[in-house]
Amino acid sequence: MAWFIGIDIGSLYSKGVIIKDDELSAYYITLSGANYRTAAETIRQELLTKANLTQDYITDIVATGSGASSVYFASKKASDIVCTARGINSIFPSARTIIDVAGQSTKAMRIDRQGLVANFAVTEKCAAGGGRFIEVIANVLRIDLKDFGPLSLHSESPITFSTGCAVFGESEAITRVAEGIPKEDIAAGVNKALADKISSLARKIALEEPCAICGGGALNIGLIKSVENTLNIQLLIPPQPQITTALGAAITARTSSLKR
Amino acid sequence: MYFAGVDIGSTMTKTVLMDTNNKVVSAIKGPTGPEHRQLANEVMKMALEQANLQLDDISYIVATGYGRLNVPFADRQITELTCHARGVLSLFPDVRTAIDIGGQDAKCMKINSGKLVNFVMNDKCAAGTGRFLEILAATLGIKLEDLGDISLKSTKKVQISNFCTIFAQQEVVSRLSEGEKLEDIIAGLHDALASRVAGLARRLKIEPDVVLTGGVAKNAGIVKAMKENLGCELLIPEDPLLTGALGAAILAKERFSKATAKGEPIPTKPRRLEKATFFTKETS
Amino acid sequence: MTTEQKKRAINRLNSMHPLRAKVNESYLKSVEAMQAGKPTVWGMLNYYYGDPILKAMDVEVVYPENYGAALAAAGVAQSYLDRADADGFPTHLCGYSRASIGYTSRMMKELNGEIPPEAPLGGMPRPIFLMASTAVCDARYKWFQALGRYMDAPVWTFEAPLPGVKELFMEGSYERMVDLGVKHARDFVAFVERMLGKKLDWDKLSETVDLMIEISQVWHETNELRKVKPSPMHSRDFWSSMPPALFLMGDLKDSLQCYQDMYDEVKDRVDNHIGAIAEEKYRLFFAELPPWHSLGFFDRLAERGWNFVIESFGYHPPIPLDMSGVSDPLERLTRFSLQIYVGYYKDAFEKNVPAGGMAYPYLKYAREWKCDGGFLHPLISCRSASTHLPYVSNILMERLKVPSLTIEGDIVDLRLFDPEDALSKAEPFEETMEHYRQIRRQEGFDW
Amino acid sequence: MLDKSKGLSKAREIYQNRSHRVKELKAEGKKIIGYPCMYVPLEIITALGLVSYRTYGDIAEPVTEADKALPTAFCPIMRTCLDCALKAKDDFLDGMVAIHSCDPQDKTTRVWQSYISYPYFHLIDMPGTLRTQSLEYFKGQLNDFKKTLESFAGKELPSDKLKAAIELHNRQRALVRELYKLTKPDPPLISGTEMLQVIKALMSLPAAEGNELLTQVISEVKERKDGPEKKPARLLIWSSTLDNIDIMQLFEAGANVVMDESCGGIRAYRADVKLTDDPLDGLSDYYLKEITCARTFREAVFGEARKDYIADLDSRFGYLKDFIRGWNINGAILFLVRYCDPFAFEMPSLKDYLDHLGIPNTYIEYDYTQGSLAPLRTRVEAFLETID
Repeated sequence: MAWFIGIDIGSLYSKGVIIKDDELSAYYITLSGANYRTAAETIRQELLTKANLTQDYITDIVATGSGASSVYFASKKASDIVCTARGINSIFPSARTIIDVAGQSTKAMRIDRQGLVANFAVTEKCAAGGGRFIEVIANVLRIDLKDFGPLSLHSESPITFSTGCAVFGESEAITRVAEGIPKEDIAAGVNKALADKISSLARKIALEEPCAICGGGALNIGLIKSVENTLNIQLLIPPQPQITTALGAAITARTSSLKR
Repeated sequence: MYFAGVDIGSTMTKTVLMDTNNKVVSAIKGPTGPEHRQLANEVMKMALEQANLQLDDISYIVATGYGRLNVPFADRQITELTCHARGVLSLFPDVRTAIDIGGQDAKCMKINSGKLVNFVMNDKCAAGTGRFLEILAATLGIKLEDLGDISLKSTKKVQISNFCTIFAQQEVVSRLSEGEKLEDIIAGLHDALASRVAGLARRLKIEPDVVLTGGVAKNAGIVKAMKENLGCELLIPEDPLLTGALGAAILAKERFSKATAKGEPIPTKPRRLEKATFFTKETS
Repeated sequence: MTTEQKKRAINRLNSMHPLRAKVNESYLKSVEAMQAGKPTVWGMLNYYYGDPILKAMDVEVVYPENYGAALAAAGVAQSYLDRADADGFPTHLCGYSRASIGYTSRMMKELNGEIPPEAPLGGMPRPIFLMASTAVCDARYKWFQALGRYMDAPVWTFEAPLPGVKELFMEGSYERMVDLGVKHARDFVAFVERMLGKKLDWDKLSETVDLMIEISQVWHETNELRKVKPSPMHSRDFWSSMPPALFLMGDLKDSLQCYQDMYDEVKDRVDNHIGAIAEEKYRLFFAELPPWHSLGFFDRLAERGWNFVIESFGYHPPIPLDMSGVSDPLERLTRFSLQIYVGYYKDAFEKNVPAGGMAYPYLKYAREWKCDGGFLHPLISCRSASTHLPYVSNILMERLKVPSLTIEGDIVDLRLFDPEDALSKAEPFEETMEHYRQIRRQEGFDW
Repeated sequence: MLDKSKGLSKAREIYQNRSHRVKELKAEGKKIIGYPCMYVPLEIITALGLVSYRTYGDIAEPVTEADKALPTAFCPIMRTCLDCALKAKDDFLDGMVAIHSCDPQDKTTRVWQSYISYPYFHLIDMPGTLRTQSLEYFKGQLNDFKKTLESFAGKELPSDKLKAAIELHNRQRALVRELYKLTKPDPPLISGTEMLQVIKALMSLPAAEGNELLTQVISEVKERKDGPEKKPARLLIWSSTLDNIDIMQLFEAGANVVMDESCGGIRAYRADVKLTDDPLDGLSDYYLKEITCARTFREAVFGEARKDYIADLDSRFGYLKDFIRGWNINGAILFLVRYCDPFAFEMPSLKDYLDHLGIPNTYIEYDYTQGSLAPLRTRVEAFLETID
């Protein structure tokens, strides 16, 4: 019996999971905040407490994400793309394509049966291309992120943003709210804008079904529906889409220790 | 007789009332924030009260700025480019280059023999506009107006690598936690904005006198950074936020007197002191 | 990264040094030439048409597009770009063109024809005329035409016909291209004679053309040697060595010797199974221009076992062609010049790839050089080196199951290329390459 | 013969539903040949009893499919054209003929060809200069095109038939020029928007039907009482492609567009094809020399030893002088499609030339997306404010 930890330090959220052999025993999500080191330590502590273990039980720790290097206690850094692939593969072995809607950017990748990366593409670093755009607008609409998706589904006529910039999109949303345009139309407009970006990314790597979606964006049912409509496919959604990459990191830890 | 200029920017609405001798009888900078954009009528009310006038006392009203299109009480819309140029000219007759850093755009205007002759503008992305600083000031929990003085303390500015405003937010926060000095970070932000605006301005030949307007022109740090990036001196109006509205008021008077001189009917519209709207059906 | 690490990572060819040295030489020579009152011509990479003629007439040619790279490398491009902007040239234009337009603006408007003191490599002297070409992209002739705002130097635009693939094989089509080329070149000779007030020595031209062809023959064979495993020569050695063959820089007899030496060194490595990197795990091709300023990043990839075994056909010599019985040097020159594209057409036609020039060569390279992947480097302000890459990546996948990694860069804004970003994608791309190795085996490919 | 008063509304209908008529013709067994660029000699298509149809993109359609083959920093016109093709929006085409008029055109065509297999596909190569041997080469290319199209149509094309087609198309050119005469009055009798609808309709109809439409429109416009209202400025638009009335209406909100020098305007109709013994001589001469797209390298004198800048400008832009004088133009908008190198390099020189002629002008860039239109309004208005 062996335990492994995977920690994914993202631009906005940090996630960690602890697995016992091949089953998930605990996970924890927190804001990355200003200091990634602190975030990493908190996550490790929380995970150990939740799984009620001590560090000695942990065979190996792998770190990933944009802040991976801040996880000073990890034995190895792994690419987030690779980890996401492993994570989804462990949840949906049949999945051949993955769409990861993270805070800073969106990734699309194809994977093989073993969960090895078969092809991938990433959007450029602009908030309008990632999940961050949704948070910004949710904030404007003063609605909880978890309500954003369901709300958007009620829209009859989604708005079209006159700008490709998330910041201007924010102002535009504010003004439209002030002018009494229904929140759901604005929310749906955001989802549509992002879904279009995601779809062309997925087409670039010649999307192959079944296709899974993960990352914070996968919590947004409106976005999912919008992507499904644009690409005309059904998406697989993991129970905790945000921790997929961290889970993959933990799995990477396990496989590399098995090799040893 | 009185004339009015209303400048509906993306974050502020400004109104200037002027008499026939171009004397400003009232000037109001309206409530900030996109949620108040359409409240130009409120701002106009305040201006009228300040000058203690009625709407009917105003002979001609010109609306300008991002929100100029649907202003129910304006007689005519004129672009912010022309209005800024006119306003700046009235304050600095020798101006050849006017740079305006607004809330949702940055523009550079070439002025020759009293006319706007050429211009460039960025309105695609918040980086390179006033919004950039607004947002980052908020992120740092500092009042916009305090940025300048703090940044002047800086000894070595921090390079801001993220172009996207929203990612720059995260960057400055982690830079702070890495122990970078606040003033150095703010100086870095000023430089990032200034270099983008200067890059835009360089697309036109920059000739003196160069005037800088817009809210950020009150920020000593930006002015310094702009001077460094442009490599020239800058003139700043007393109230750099008002030049657009001022220009609009002057143009209102000019249109009016031109018409009366020619004995043409004054092309005023039926006025309703109601909210402006931004998003008509066809744009959404 | 320390230098000895570099040495360990990529095993550079000694024979590369004298060829690399020729680049700076040729700039200095052109400046000397001008100081000695000899005429200089600005040229556009025109795939040979004009170069040997000017060479035979002893005219120094400088290439603003190369100089654009030099300006960027020296970190002085920005001030010239700003001038081009200020003169009203749209900012989305080719970075090299904007740099050289700004340079010309400064030279002519501010220094009445004098070389700017700050100009690196001795600067580009004022030309007596400009030699443009319709090859590769529209910028190549519109750019020189635009320089007319600043200089009274006339522009000669070379025709570089580019028919469709199946269209080339229509009766008489190829011969009409040759006819166009030869007549055009003959007019060019007359033009140059008029500009220089002296006659062309046709024997010298004939000799120059033959040397050029010989050089490219040796250069071609050298690159053929790179097909073996492990590949004996890394792209970095190719890039260091390509300018003398591509731009006929310096003394051609001497260049021929240099390339011969390089062939020998590479052949020797092949015979002794010496690779260009310590342990060749992956074989890649590179498209298009490399990130000149951060070439060190190839060493870090080499440490991971990435060997770059072949690169853009646009910088490679044309596929050799039998010229026996072609007596007119202008016709040899034309057929040779056409070959840079047309050399791939027959194959492309049989394999049914309509993009004979823009994409087919990469298919050929990936197949024959047994590449596991392609490293695509689109350059924001150089569309001719970028626009075909998505298609290339697509068709490589469709036809050969060869994946490619795309990392953006630019030719003048050097900060745009982020080596760290590229390296962060190395790990997943290795998996991708492994994955398609299996797929290729399943589908009966032989690598 | 339709009611004379219906010309403009018919043009509007065709503009809105461009493929309607060719689909009818296809149902009648006609073969439809698409072409993405005005440099394709339609006379050859018409002469063989085939229907030519200009393929366009759609500004309202977000580019998605084309992303797999073309980068984003690439001619947006070609991107949307390919995108629409990949989305099978013009799946009624029996064939496609493209031409190497510019680099994006050439590259896109080759991609196009490898993703969509039409029964007929031909790519014409086109020289960049006007030299004699370039003309010879071009004639050879047109002859190759004629041959492949003949074998597709399954019949020879005798030169009298080709000459007849040339006359038919020359007639169309003459009619368009006649229509453009009606923008000379102040205010013009026909708006730039209506003109654009007519021109785009012509490119969606067989030549003969196009001529019929033009005759209707001309007589209708001559008699109309509801013409455009007078605006402070009479504009010349100079652009590569302007094929969308939303854009034209942006200009016309504050001005009368009386001359549109783009391939949605007069460019394809400015001159006539000469009737030569070998019709291909007239065709190659016209298509290489007479169409004034920036893609062609023009020079005052072949192999000149010195360059006289103004003479050079005249050789490149001289034809604009006639427009400016003849149409009494007092402002020019140089309307640049982003990433269009041939036109972009022209900007400063054309500006020099217009300044030299004393015509106020501005250069405005757009990327052929709906989103890019709103910012245009401010730029256009600001320019008009500088001239009124």
